[in-house]
Amino acid sequence: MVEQIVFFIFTILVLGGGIGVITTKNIYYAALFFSASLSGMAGYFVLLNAGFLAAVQIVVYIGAIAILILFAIMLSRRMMTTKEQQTNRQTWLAAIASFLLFVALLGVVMQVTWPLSAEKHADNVLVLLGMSFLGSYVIPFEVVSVLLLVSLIGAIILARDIQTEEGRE
Amino acid sequence: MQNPYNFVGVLILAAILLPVVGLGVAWLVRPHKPNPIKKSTYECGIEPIGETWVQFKVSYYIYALIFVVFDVESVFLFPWAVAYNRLPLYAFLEVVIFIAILFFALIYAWRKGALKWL
Amino acid sequence: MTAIEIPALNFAALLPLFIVVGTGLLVVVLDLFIADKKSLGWLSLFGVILAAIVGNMQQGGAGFDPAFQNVSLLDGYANFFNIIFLSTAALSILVALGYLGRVGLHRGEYYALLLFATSGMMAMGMATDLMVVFIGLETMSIALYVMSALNRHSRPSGEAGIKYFLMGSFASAFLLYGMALTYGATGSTNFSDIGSVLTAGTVAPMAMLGLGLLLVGFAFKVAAVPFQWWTPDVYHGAPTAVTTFMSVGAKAAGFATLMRLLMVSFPAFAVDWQLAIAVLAVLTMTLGNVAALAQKDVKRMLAYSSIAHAGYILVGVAAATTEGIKSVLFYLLIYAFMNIGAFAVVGVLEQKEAIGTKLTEYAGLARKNPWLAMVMALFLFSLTGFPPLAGFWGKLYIFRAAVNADLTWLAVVAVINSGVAAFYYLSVIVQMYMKPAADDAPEILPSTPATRIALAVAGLAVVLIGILPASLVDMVAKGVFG
Amino acid sequence: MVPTPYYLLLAAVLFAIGAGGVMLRRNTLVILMCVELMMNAVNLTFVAFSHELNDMTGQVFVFMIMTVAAVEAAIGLAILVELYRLTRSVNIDEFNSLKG
Amino acid sequence: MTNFIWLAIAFPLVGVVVNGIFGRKLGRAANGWIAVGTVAAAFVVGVLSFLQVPSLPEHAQIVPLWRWITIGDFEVYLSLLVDPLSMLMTLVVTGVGLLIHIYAIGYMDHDKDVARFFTYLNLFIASMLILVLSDNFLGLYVGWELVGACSYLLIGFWFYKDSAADAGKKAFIVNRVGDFGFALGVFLIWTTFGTLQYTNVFEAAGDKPVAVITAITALLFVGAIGKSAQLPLYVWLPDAMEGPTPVSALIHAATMVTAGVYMIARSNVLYALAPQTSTIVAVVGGVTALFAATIALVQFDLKRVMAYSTISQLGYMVMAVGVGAYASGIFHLVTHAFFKALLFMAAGSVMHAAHDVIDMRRLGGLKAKMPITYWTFVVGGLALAGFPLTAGFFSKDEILAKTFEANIWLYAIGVFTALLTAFYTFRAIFMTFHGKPKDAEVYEHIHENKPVMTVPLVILAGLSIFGGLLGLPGGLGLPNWLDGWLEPVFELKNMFVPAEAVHTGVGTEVGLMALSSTLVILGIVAAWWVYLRKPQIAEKTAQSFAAGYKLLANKYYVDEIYDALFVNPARGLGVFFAKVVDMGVIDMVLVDGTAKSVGYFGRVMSRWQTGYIRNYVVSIFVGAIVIGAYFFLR
Repeated sequence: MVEQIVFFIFTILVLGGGIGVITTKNIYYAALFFSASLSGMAGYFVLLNAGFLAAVQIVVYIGAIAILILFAIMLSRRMMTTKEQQTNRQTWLAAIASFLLFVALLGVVMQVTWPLSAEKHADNVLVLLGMSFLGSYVIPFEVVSVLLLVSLIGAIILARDIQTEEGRE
Repeated sequence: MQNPYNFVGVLILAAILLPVVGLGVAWLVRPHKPNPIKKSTYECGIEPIGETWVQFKVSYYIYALIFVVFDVESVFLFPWAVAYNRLPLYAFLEVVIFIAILFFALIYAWRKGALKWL
Repeated sequence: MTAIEIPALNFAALLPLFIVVGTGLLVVVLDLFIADKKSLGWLSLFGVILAAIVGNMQQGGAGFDPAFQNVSLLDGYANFFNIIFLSTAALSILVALGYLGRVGLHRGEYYALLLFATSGMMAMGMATDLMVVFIGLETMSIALYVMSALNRHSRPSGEAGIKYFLMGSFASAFLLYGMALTYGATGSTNFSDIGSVLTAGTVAPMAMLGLGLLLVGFAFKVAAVPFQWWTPDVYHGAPTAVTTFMSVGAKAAGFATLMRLLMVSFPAFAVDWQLAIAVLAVLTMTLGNVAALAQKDVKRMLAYSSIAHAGYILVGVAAATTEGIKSVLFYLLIYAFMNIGAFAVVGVLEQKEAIGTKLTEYAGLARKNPWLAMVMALFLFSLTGFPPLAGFWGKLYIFRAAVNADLTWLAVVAVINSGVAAFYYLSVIVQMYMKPAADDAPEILPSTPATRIALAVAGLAVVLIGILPASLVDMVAKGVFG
Repeated sequence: MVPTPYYLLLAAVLFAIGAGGVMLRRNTLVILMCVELMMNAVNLTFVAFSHELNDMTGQVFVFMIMTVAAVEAAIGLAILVELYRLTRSVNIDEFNSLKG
Repeated sequence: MTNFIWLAIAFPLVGVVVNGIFGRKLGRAANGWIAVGTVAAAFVVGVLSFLQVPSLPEHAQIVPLWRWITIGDFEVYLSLLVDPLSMLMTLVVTGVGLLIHIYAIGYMDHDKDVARFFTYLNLFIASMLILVLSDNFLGLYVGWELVGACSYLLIGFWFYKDSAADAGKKAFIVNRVGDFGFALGVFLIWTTFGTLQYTNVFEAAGDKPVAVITAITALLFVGAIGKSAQLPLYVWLPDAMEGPTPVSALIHAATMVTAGVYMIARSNVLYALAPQTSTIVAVVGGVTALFAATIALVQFDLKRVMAYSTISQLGYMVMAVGVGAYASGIFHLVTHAFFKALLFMAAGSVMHAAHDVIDMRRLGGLKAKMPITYWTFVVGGLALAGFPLTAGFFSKDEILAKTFEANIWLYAIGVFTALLTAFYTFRAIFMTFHGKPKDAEVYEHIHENKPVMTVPLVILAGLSIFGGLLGLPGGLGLPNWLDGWLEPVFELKNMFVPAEAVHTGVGTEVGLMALSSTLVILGIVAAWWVYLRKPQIAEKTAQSFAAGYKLLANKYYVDEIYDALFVNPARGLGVFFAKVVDMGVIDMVLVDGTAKSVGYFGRVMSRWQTGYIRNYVVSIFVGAIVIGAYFFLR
């Protein structure tokens, strides 16, 4: 019974956050709603027996990405104050389209006979995760490091201040 | 009821309750007489000039960028650490390559002066 | 919990990938210490060629067991794509050496990003697991986002970057969703396992939707209609050297993975996706060609023409037979040379920012620089598909594959499209040869030796493959089916 | 024990919200957030399936998606910063000088 | 050396490239000698491989070059065939070609466009070698077309002269008519045999239905009629004299026109299996020989006489291969190449000396002024007429002997034509070289030409005399080297058709030779009598047979008939299509229409490209939903 309540709370967090991101005028609030939605998602991971993922979600997603977006918001501070119309004329189109997508996904989920398999769930998730990382999925592991390197180089080239860059060259 | 996450739940509950209760009670009991002088932002007593939002230096932003990259790297090393004893030796080699590549990233960031804070 | 046994790792198979990444790292480090950026370019070129040689040597090895259990597989198919990617990278580096200096964009990081993008493509080419595909795709895309936004002083470049980024991430969200549904329906992310589950089990609607969304993701990457909106703006905005690399590399990687996915994991749904891809092909060709007609800018026109060529290649994919795959591989290699050549010439003519790429500014080029005009005419004729040149054979084999897979109506549409295409290709040649040079036309900057090598190599390839198509067809056949 | 289809449903809704948001909002930062939301929805689907199928690959995939999301955010914002310096605006509709 | 035979083709091509691109800068003399050098090199390669042929296994070797086209099962290999027949032809082409090139240096020395001339000449030699050396019908066809194109370029060399341009066009169009049939023949071979290689086709020929073989051979013969100027497609050859004389000598005497004969000889197996076609071939050959000879009688232009005489001699060769005497046909081809090239070049040196005056009625009495030209022309004339012991005598006599065995009527035509040939040849000699100079002004500045022109004449004269040794009549026990040499090429057909065992007795052989030599001498004496002793006889006979004479003079009005039947209606139709259909329908409706509409769509499409990202994102979204729904509902 407790699980249902907790699930309900997280659902409010996630969906509320999602809708909040879209509707608020002030993008600072949008960032906050975004973090709320992410924390709700972390809760789900806990419920789905993916504890470590919940921790990673919090550390990486909220801890790094949301903060990064906040920094970006701070950077383009002028947008904070103006309250010009945040949305464009496509409101109706977007609403209908997203609803259609939802119906399609709904249809799919309904058709699948559940549950697929009901074995007992493993407890040492983390060890298995480590073994799979360095075992069968070692190529993605290495390519991720290349990806991170590329992103760092790219971000620094693009974002660096023009004055400092001339100075350095 | 010995689900390990109970403690986490209690902790979160406490984290939310403390500030809310503190501010809530204060908000309830304090008198509510607003006047323009009191409303204006306080800046060491002198008249506030310019926008409240001060010009944001880019290097702060870049610092956040680098934090993201190395934060993700650390998360990847976590499972390796846990499963270290079960993995054959060359797993160590793979992680060394992983760290080496990101070490290059560090050198690059450092040389390009991205790590300078001020 | 299924115990995960650690496979005997076969690092030899990944040697080309390691070499490319290694050179990239070297370039990153050296860039910090030496000022002469050109030498970095030549170093990366050397790295690419070394990787190609090693790749070829290895491929011959008997008993070449697949690398890494079944996460990625370096078979003939992957090796042929490696050749395409590495030759694209090599030619793009040569073009960049000539072009970057002029546009004030000369940074060491450019070559590092290009090498990492190539390694992303090679990972995709070799992938037999959805995860490797995703990571390879993202590495390539991130590198390309940064490269297209590289020119910090020009607004079009920034805009191209942001547009490519937003659309790219939006489309890869759909791709991911497709992967999730496929994983849910079949319980595994490995191509062959998915294939075996689907052929054995009943048709799971979730897998169908998964395939649909995967198709969306790849259709975006390959710039098929209705996901091709980004291509004209991004190709036009990005610096020409980047467009040269992007227009061939990303497309070839997209096709490599799409074909392996469709043929290995979704043969059970062949009837469905064959029709879907055929429809996509028709739309892409028609829109690509027709829209190109109304273009005033050569670079933008070539962007639309690359969309049209994606349409022709989709015809080959729609054939869904081994012959279809062979014809697509053959076409991609030829397309690589033709397209890089054409964009290289555009790069040579381009002055500061947007001057120099207008169609009218090509007037009278034949008199001002006859060699350049001739090489450009060569590439344009090959792109149209004139008989003696390579383009003709590429299209011929693709159309034949379509006809043999009794998609004759598709081949007919493709031929009509080639007809329409001839118009806008020839309009450039008309400008170059028949129109008098406008007196205020920008004076053409002398092309650097590197660009001249690139033009020579591409031109030679187009002509040689044109005269001796048979030898290349054998190589393709041997390559794919070892 | 909450049955899995609930999670999938929820993920679908979140995905739809994210997609709607991308189409709706004019501020690039919000669009970026919406894309991250869509990524989150996919993560949820993956973890739900992984939990259901009792197989680790789902979670490994989520790991990858998270890192890619982080990298995308970093690069996206970097490009945005560059554009912001050129155009003094983050409004997506102002980035339309390339057309035709 | 045989597997370097492709050098023979490569050298002239090198010449083409060098003269073509750097022609003007090199200067006229260099052009000439480069062209001569390349042909000489080709000749040397030809001779070396010619000597190696006997040592080859069953006298043939296929030299593969490279794989040209593979479309599914249609595999085409470019490879050359080295065997007695092709080597013989190579020698003729390069040998005679070399002499003509040397002659051409002298002949064209005051022409301003020499580079272009020698480029075309070299290109012609290369394409003729491709035709001769190719080991499959496709290579033959490619050579066939290239040679036709070169003849068009060379005939119309002085394109600023309308007559030359028209002649070039006429030659090309008539050739194309013939090539049309030839192409159909090649396609038919491809459909029935599935391959175009000579060896495979001939081996499988046996078990194919005779009707198909007949159809193939008939179609191929149509090509031969066009190329070797047989009735009714001969009209282009006389007009081809508009081209420079070396061109006439090389193309319209020695090499190109013989391509048809070579083709029939090469596919002897097919013709042996199709008796009806062979008889048609023989009849067409015989009739053409007679027909052309009659017209030659009344021609006053020396080069036109030679042109009709070529048509007549080709008639002989076609008749020979028609009756199955392939070896003698080829023999006559070789000897004809010698003396006809000689006659043309001699006529050319006359023209060169007389500043392009070639009308016999204004020439005369050149014997004194141009001794070398005169004597070489006489030797050529004797060989052409078939005077005993000359090359022409042996080859023509062998044909007549074989025809005698096959069909008595053809023999009668052949012998009568031999008489006419002797008559018109010596008519030409007496009118140009003997008697009083009719046009003083032309006569006084005639002078003998430079050695570079006369030396080839002398060499060819020698060949015309001793050429006969190649194939002495076997019947008289004399060694017939050529028969032996060509035996391996033609023995394949014996597998299918029993070689005709009958051999004329020695007596009849001698009888035939005696008859033909008396006729020849009679012809020469008659010509001497009519044109030297009593010049007024010519006018009298002309008036008395006025009707007949006018008919011959106007070449049986064949050109006029053709114009009426084919050319004018075709031109009319063309005009109609141009005006009404092309202007009206196609331009207005189709071309401009589609261009405008497609252009319109283009603008519409490019307007959709709004540049706003959100429009793009929506289209991606909608696309995704459509595809998702499509797959989901399947």
